[in-house]
Amino acid sequence: MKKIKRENLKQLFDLISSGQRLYIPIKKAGQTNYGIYAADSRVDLDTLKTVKSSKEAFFPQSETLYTVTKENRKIKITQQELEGEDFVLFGVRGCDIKGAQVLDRVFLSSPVDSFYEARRNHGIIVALACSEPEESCFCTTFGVDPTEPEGDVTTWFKGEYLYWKANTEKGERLTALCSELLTDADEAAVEEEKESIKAILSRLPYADLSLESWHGDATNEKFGSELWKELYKPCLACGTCTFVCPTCQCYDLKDYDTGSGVQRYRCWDSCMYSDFTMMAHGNNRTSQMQRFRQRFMHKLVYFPANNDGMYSCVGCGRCVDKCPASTNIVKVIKAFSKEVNSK
Amino acid sequence: MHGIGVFVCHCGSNIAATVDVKKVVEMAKLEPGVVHAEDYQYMCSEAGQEKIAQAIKEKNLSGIVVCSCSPRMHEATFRKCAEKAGLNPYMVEIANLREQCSWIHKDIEEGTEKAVILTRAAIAKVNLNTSLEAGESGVIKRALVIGGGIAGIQTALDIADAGYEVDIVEKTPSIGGKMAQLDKTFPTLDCSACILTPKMVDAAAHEKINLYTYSEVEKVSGFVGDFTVEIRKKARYVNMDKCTGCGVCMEKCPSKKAKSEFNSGLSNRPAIYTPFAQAIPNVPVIDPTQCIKLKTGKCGVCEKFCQAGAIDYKQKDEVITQKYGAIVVATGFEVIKLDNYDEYAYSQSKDVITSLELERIMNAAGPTKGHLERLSDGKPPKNIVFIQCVGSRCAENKGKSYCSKICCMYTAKHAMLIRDKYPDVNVTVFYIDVRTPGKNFDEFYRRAVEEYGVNYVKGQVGKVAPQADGSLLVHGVDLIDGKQLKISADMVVLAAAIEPNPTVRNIATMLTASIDTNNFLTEAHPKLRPVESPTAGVFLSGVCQGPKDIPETVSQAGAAAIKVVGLLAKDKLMTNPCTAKADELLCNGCSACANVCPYGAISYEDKLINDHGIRKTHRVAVVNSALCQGCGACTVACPSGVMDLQGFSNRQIIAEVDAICR
Amino acid sequence: MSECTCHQNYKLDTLVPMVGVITDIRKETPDVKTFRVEAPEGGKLFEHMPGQCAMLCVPGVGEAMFSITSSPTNKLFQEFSIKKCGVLTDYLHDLQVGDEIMVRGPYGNNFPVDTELKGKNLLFVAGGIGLAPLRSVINYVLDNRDDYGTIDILYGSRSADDLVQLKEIQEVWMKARDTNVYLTIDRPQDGWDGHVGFVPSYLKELNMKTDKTVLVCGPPIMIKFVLGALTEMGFTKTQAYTTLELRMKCGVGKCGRCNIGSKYVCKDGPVFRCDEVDELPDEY
Amino acid sequence: MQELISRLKELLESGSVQRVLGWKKGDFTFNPEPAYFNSAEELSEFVYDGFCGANLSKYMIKASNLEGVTAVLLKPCDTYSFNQLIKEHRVIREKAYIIGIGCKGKLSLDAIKAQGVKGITDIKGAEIDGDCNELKVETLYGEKTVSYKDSMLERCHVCKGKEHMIYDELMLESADTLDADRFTDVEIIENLTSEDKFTYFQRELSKCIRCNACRNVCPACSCRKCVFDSTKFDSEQKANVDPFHESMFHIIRAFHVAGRCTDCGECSRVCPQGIPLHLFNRKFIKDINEYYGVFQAGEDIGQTSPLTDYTLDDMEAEERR
Amino acid sequence: MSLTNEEFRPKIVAFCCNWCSYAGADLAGSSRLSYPADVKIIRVPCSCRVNPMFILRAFEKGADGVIICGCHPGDCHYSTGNYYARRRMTLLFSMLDYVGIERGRTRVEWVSAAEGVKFSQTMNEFVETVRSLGKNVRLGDLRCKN
Repeated sequence: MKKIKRENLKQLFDLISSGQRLYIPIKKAGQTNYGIYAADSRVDLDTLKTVKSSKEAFFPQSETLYTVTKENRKIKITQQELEGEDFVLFGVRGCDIKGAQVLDRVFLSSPVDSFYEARRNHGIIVALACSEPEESCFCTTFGVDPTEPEGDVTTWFKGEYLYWKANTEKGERLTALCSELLTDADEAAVEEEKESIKAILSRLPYADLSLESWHGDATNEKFGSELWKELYKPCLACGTCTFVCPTCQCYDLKDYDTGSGVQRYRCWDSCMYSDFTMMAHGNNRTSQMQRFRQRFMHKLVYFPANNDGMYSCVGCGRCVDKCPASTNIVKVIKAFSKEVNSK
Repeated sequence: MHGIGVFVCHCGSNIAATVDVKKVVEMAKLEPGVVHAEDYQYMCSEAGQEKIAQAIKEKNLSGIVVCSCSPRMHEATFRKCAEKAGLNPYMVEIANLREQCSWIHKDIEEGTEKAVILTRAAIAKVNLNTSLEAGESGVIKRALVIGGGIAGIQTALDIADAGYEVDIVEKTPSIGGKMAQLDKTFPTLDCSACILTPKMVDAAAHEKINLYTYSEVEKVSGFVGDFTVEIRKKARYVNMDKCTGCGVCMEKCPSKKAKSEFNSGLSNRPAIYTPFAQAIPNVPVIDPTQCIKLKTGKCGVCEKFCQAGAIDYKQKDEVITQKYGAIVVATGFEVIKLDNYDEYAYSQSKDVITSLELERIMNAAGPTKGHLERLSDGKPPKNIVFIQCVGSRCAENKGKSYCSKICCMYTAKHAMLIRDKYPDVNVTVFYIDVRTPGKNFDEFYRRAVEEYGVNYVKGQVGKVAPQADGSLLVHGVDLIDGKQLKISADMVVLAAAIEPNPTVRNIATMLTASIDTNNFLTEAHPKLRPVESPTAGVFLSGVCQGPKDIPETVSQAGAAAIKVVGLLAKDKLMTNPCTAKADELLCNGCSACANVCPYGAISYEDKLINDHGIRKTHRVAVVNSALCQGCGACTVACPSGVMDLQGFSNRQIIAEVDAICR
Repeated sequence: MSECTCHQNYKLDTLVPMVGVITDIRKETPDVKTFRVEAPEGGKLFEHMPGQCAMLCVPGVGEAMFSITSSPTNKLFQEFSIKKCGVLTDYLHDLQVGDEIMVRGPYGNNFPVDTELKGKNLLFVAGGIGLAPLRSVINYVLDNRDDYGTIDILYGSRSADDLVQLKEIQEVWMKARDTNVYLTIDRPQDGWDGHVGFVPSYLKELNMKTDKTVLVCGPPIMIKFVLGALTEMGFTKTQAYTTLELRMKCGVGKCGRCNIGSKYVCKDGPVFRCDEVDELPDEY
Repeated sequence: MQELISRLKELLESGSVQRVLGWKKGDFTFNPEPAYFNSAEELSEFVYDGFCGANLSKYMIKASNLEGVTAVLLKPCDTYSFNQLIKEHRVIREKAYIIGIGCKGKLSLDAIKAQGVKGITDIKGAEIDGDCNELKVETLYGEKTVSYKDSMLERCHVCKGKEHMIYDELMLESADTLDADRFTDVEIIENLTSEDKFTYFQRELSKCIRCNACRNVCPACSCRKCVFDSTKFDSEQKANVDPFHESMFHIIRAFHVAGRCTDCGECSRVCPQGIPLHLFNRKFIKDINEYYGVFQAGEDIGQTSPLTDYTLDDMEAEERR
Repeated sequence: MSLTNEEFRPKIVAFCCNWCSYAGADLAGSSRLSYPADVKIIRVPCSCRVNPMFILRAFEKGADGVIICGCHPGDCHYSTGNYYARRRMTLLFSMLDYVGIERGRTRVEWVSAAEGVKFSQTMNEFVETVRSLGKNVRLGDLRCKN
């Protein structure tokens, strides 16, 4: 266990960023999002949740996959280079880390997505425990431990210090790099902080949210439910929930003509968009009800069915905070448990 | 698209001097889709065109780019050439390498570079061209003239003389219009009725002309060559076939309190009446607001006296539907209401009159049998003041901003006639400017001043104050002497502004013809197409388009007629294929496009749309390609890009932008 | 369904296509053309199994998934039969021999030709362009004739002009051993002396024995009625295989579009046994 | 409030409306959601308070396709949008029974949080029957009091007024919330240097995640297919995360709604990144007012939108200040 | 008028209506009135055909300035097109100005078919203005340049 004084954090960031990219929550125009650290960045580790999750460090909102150039009738394809340098992702909360694990199931399963894989291999995660959980948090429901998030390094704020514990070989390397700024510490302060967090967790409004009846075999039971027909109604079919979600992975592949060639890029897409499933051969889901249902069925039923019961939701609560129509996964879960209870 | 051919013209040395033509050919070959590129001395020559035709056939080209002079010069030539070779003429694009490149730039490197880019843009565009077919539509060989004044009569006569059927729709019981109300006409002072009546008779007698008097246009649909018009024939209560025009009914009618419209309200007329003695048709109408029989059921005097048995109290309005190939608007004018000009005491004194009222007073058939007398006491006036520009050239919102054009001349006429007939009457004219452009106009005005001693005062009248003794005190300013004037007059004549007949607004809406802020109909081009409305198939005749005098009206009427004849002489109309087109699948039906269409070419229909298997009825925009002229205003008004312009589509223009900025 | 193993050969990411050159174009019907695609240096772009599909991409225009209609036993090239129905297919139909396109794949699973189907009597039922994926299986089976029992092929389309691969049907399939081919068109037509009527009713007329495994492909409505007819005839759902429509984008089971229930059509399909289809939520 | 619920019950029970479009209680006191109520019983979930910010006019586009009449609750500012939608034939007037409801200013959770409040579990004082002066906020970290006014949405500070532009009946009282000039912020930006303007918008727009919430919530953005979703201009855009594309998206979006935007403020309310999107729309509104005469979209259905209109002596582009 | 390599040569897109300004440009050509080759003209039927999307697209693809030319108000071939264009462009350019695009990069000019001299003068002036502003860096698409 190491520690560093809060006031020395800037030195730490300068040090880390001197040799590699450092992604860290930065406050810009009133909002905190991950960004690449620069000396004049306004680092903000106090805001619990960045608007967008940290997933874009591994799965960016848009990325070029390859470029096609055409001369007469000949086509030349050049694949985009894969990530080749290490980078540090600092201040990641437990939910976002769990989110990365969910995405691993998607992108690292066969056939492996090499673009994602390369970034994942080169990323060093410095996790940060959630000293002040908020009302929309329900990560514990999905088995996340916000008191000790699993990163290559785990950190805690307590008093004037940031406590630092390396968990992996990557983490050790980073610790060694920063050794001049880190001093030894004992575990007592961290244990105390963990207890304090736990106390708050038990008081969270969603602490008792139950996933009973949501599992991989629930397709038949849930899919045909009449509840969907009411639940989807406020939905505006925007992509806010999807784009702030740490686990949403739907993407689109699109062409961009640069004038000297066509870039094929991949970008986030949202299963809530009305044209999401509009494809050359037809449309699977033509109504907003179907699209709304798909999002939650996928997270709570289909995904667990294919991934040993792992849900594709981590309880970060961003959708709870951000949905313009105040509808969200918690309301869906609650609506179904109400139905179960009333039966 | 595949198979673009590029043809670069040297234009002798016009292009070749500052553009490396060979380089343009080489660069064009590298562009996507290009399978053929060549250059030639003169592409527009027969040999050049032959080269193009040959390449189209041999290489099975799907589109061509000709790099030559301005498309305004030879686009049509190359389109024809392509068509002859079996390629749709709209698969041709021109890169303007002469007027917009070689003639502008002197440096060959610079010129060549620009030529390559312009060529690239044309290739990018032609890649997205689609075959377009000019549509055809039939022409109904019949014209409608709305309004039966001198403008409408003349237009109808000219069209009918050319051999086409014409219907005149006139809302009053007789044709003749304002000109029939006039006494004499300037600058020749001949009797208005004497020159108008023969024309009215000609119109009535012409076998190709059909009159719908006491009728109004109620609905117009369709487009150039094929309008469908509903005309409401108002109930006359007199059977036109039976009536002999003897006039006994009018004599015997006990209800004689209605104001005569023809005499500008200065005399009364019976409930059954013809507007004036020479009315055409010479069949009276019963005014249902005045007729005792129609109001109370008692009376029936006219029926009793009518030997022809023509009176029919049960007659109803009749709506007839007729098809026309062209429509002429000749709705004429009205004198403005003088409510805003109380300073001239028009409403306070009977002796303050409008010029049109003076026409009636001067007319032998008028309320005073042609004697100049005061309406208040029937005494002959000794001092008459004319006030010009009442409501015309008015800066404030009070009146009209425009010049009514005819007032200067008719005032000179009135002044002259009065001085001629009553030399002891003093005539003073207050004017801002005297405008006399026209053949013999200025001479006429000068005669009024010099020979007839009319007193012209440059200045304005602030107030006309009726005095206790019945005289009128005119407060004016003489701008030349800079003096305040007070003139005691016993009659004041106001040269009130004229404005388009108020019915024109409604008619313009029905015809989707645009009108300007003053309610004058807009012409298709103020200089080059002054008698056509921007709406195809709609033509303008007379004052409805702008203030004008009789000779101008008659010449415009003839011009409108020849335009109509030119249209009706065609069997088929070719429509411009570069028209707007809406994608029904995605149209919102929001009406934004229709709001900006100057031609009324866009309408809305509720259509059953199959959107990827989901059937739903949607309100969608439909463009009538016969009306659309292809300006593209709608394409920008459409937020979802659903409305596009064929030949200049969004994607084509974007492709040009991309090619230029590459 | 067996996990597809073809992907592992790739050095490039699976989303990055290969360049293919069009070496032959056959006009099958007024709106269907069959394109032969080879690697620029000659030979096949990749190996595939019957029923798999591949993504054809035209840069700047778009991409779409198509069944590979040629048999894996064809060692020289791959073929795609493509019906003109949109921007991309319009573009493809305008292509000429020698033009290059981009191809990625193969994607999806395949008909279990080497497992469940082995040794079975096979009945193929196809409608219109639905013959495309089945042609791959038929030729595979004919090329490995000894591994399978009897073969019956029932193929129908709107009109005689809309029958694809007619030449091959007549010259190869009809002449093959223990193979019966039944053709039908929807409405009578001059010059057609064969059967007239819809595929499902013809199937019932033929009243085949239920000792067959059935492979069905065609318009969804046809599939529905064929399955109904089969049930009437005494077949069970487990005896029939079909392919779902190729509504997919990435082809690798990640982009989320073709996700139906816990299946990804592009990865777990497009070939399903009909009882498996019934288990899917009704979104296919 | 009770009066409102009784009236809604009456409407449903009498069969004069088939459903009510209003708000349903959320799982917190501060997250009600737009909802349909098909029966009197369902109204037990009904709520209307300071957190019911959504402009339900947008939902009426879909509701116009439903069988029968929908009773819709519209705040004064929402009625402008509804009028505009009638004008554009996007809603059917006869399918709506409009209950014009009062409004005492709508609250923004972000504005409350910006006052240093974290972990909110309950908020009291937003009830429409109350005096709306103070909010009692219970949080995981203790209780706090914030002023109602400081917690309002930006749009309520520049409220268009208490008048409903269209309604079938009116219920509940409104309060005056106007305390700022609508165009002050626009003017501040206008007075910046080119460089500073660019920096300002660059910073704001670089946050955009192209979630389309602003577009999808906007009553004026009711196109069946948005240009940014279609290939009409080769303009299909999805998450390009390139600052230019974000500004292009927002400029074009603002242009497309110019003359139609009622300034309802929903775009700014829903933006997950807190981008002041109304600044684009207001710039157009301000320009239109200055150049072509004061115009308020949605006020009068008969009025021509300034962009589909002209006068002969309009100002030239170069003459603008 | 040859330019040295160091000198900045802006990319300028001019949208010209077919009836007046395009003819005006032709007249400039036939009168041999020079203006910089940086100006490339796109012919549109009417100034009202110019969609704001085209203008932004041009900037996106690297144009340094965009100018719209149409018939003088009142002389539009389609009678009202340029009135709509005038409002649209006034508002759009005002907006571009507002987000920090120097106003010198955008311009609306009415050029009749007879005004070859005006066309050439306008273009000379416009190019000069844009040249003094330098390269368009604020509206370009960054991806094109990597």
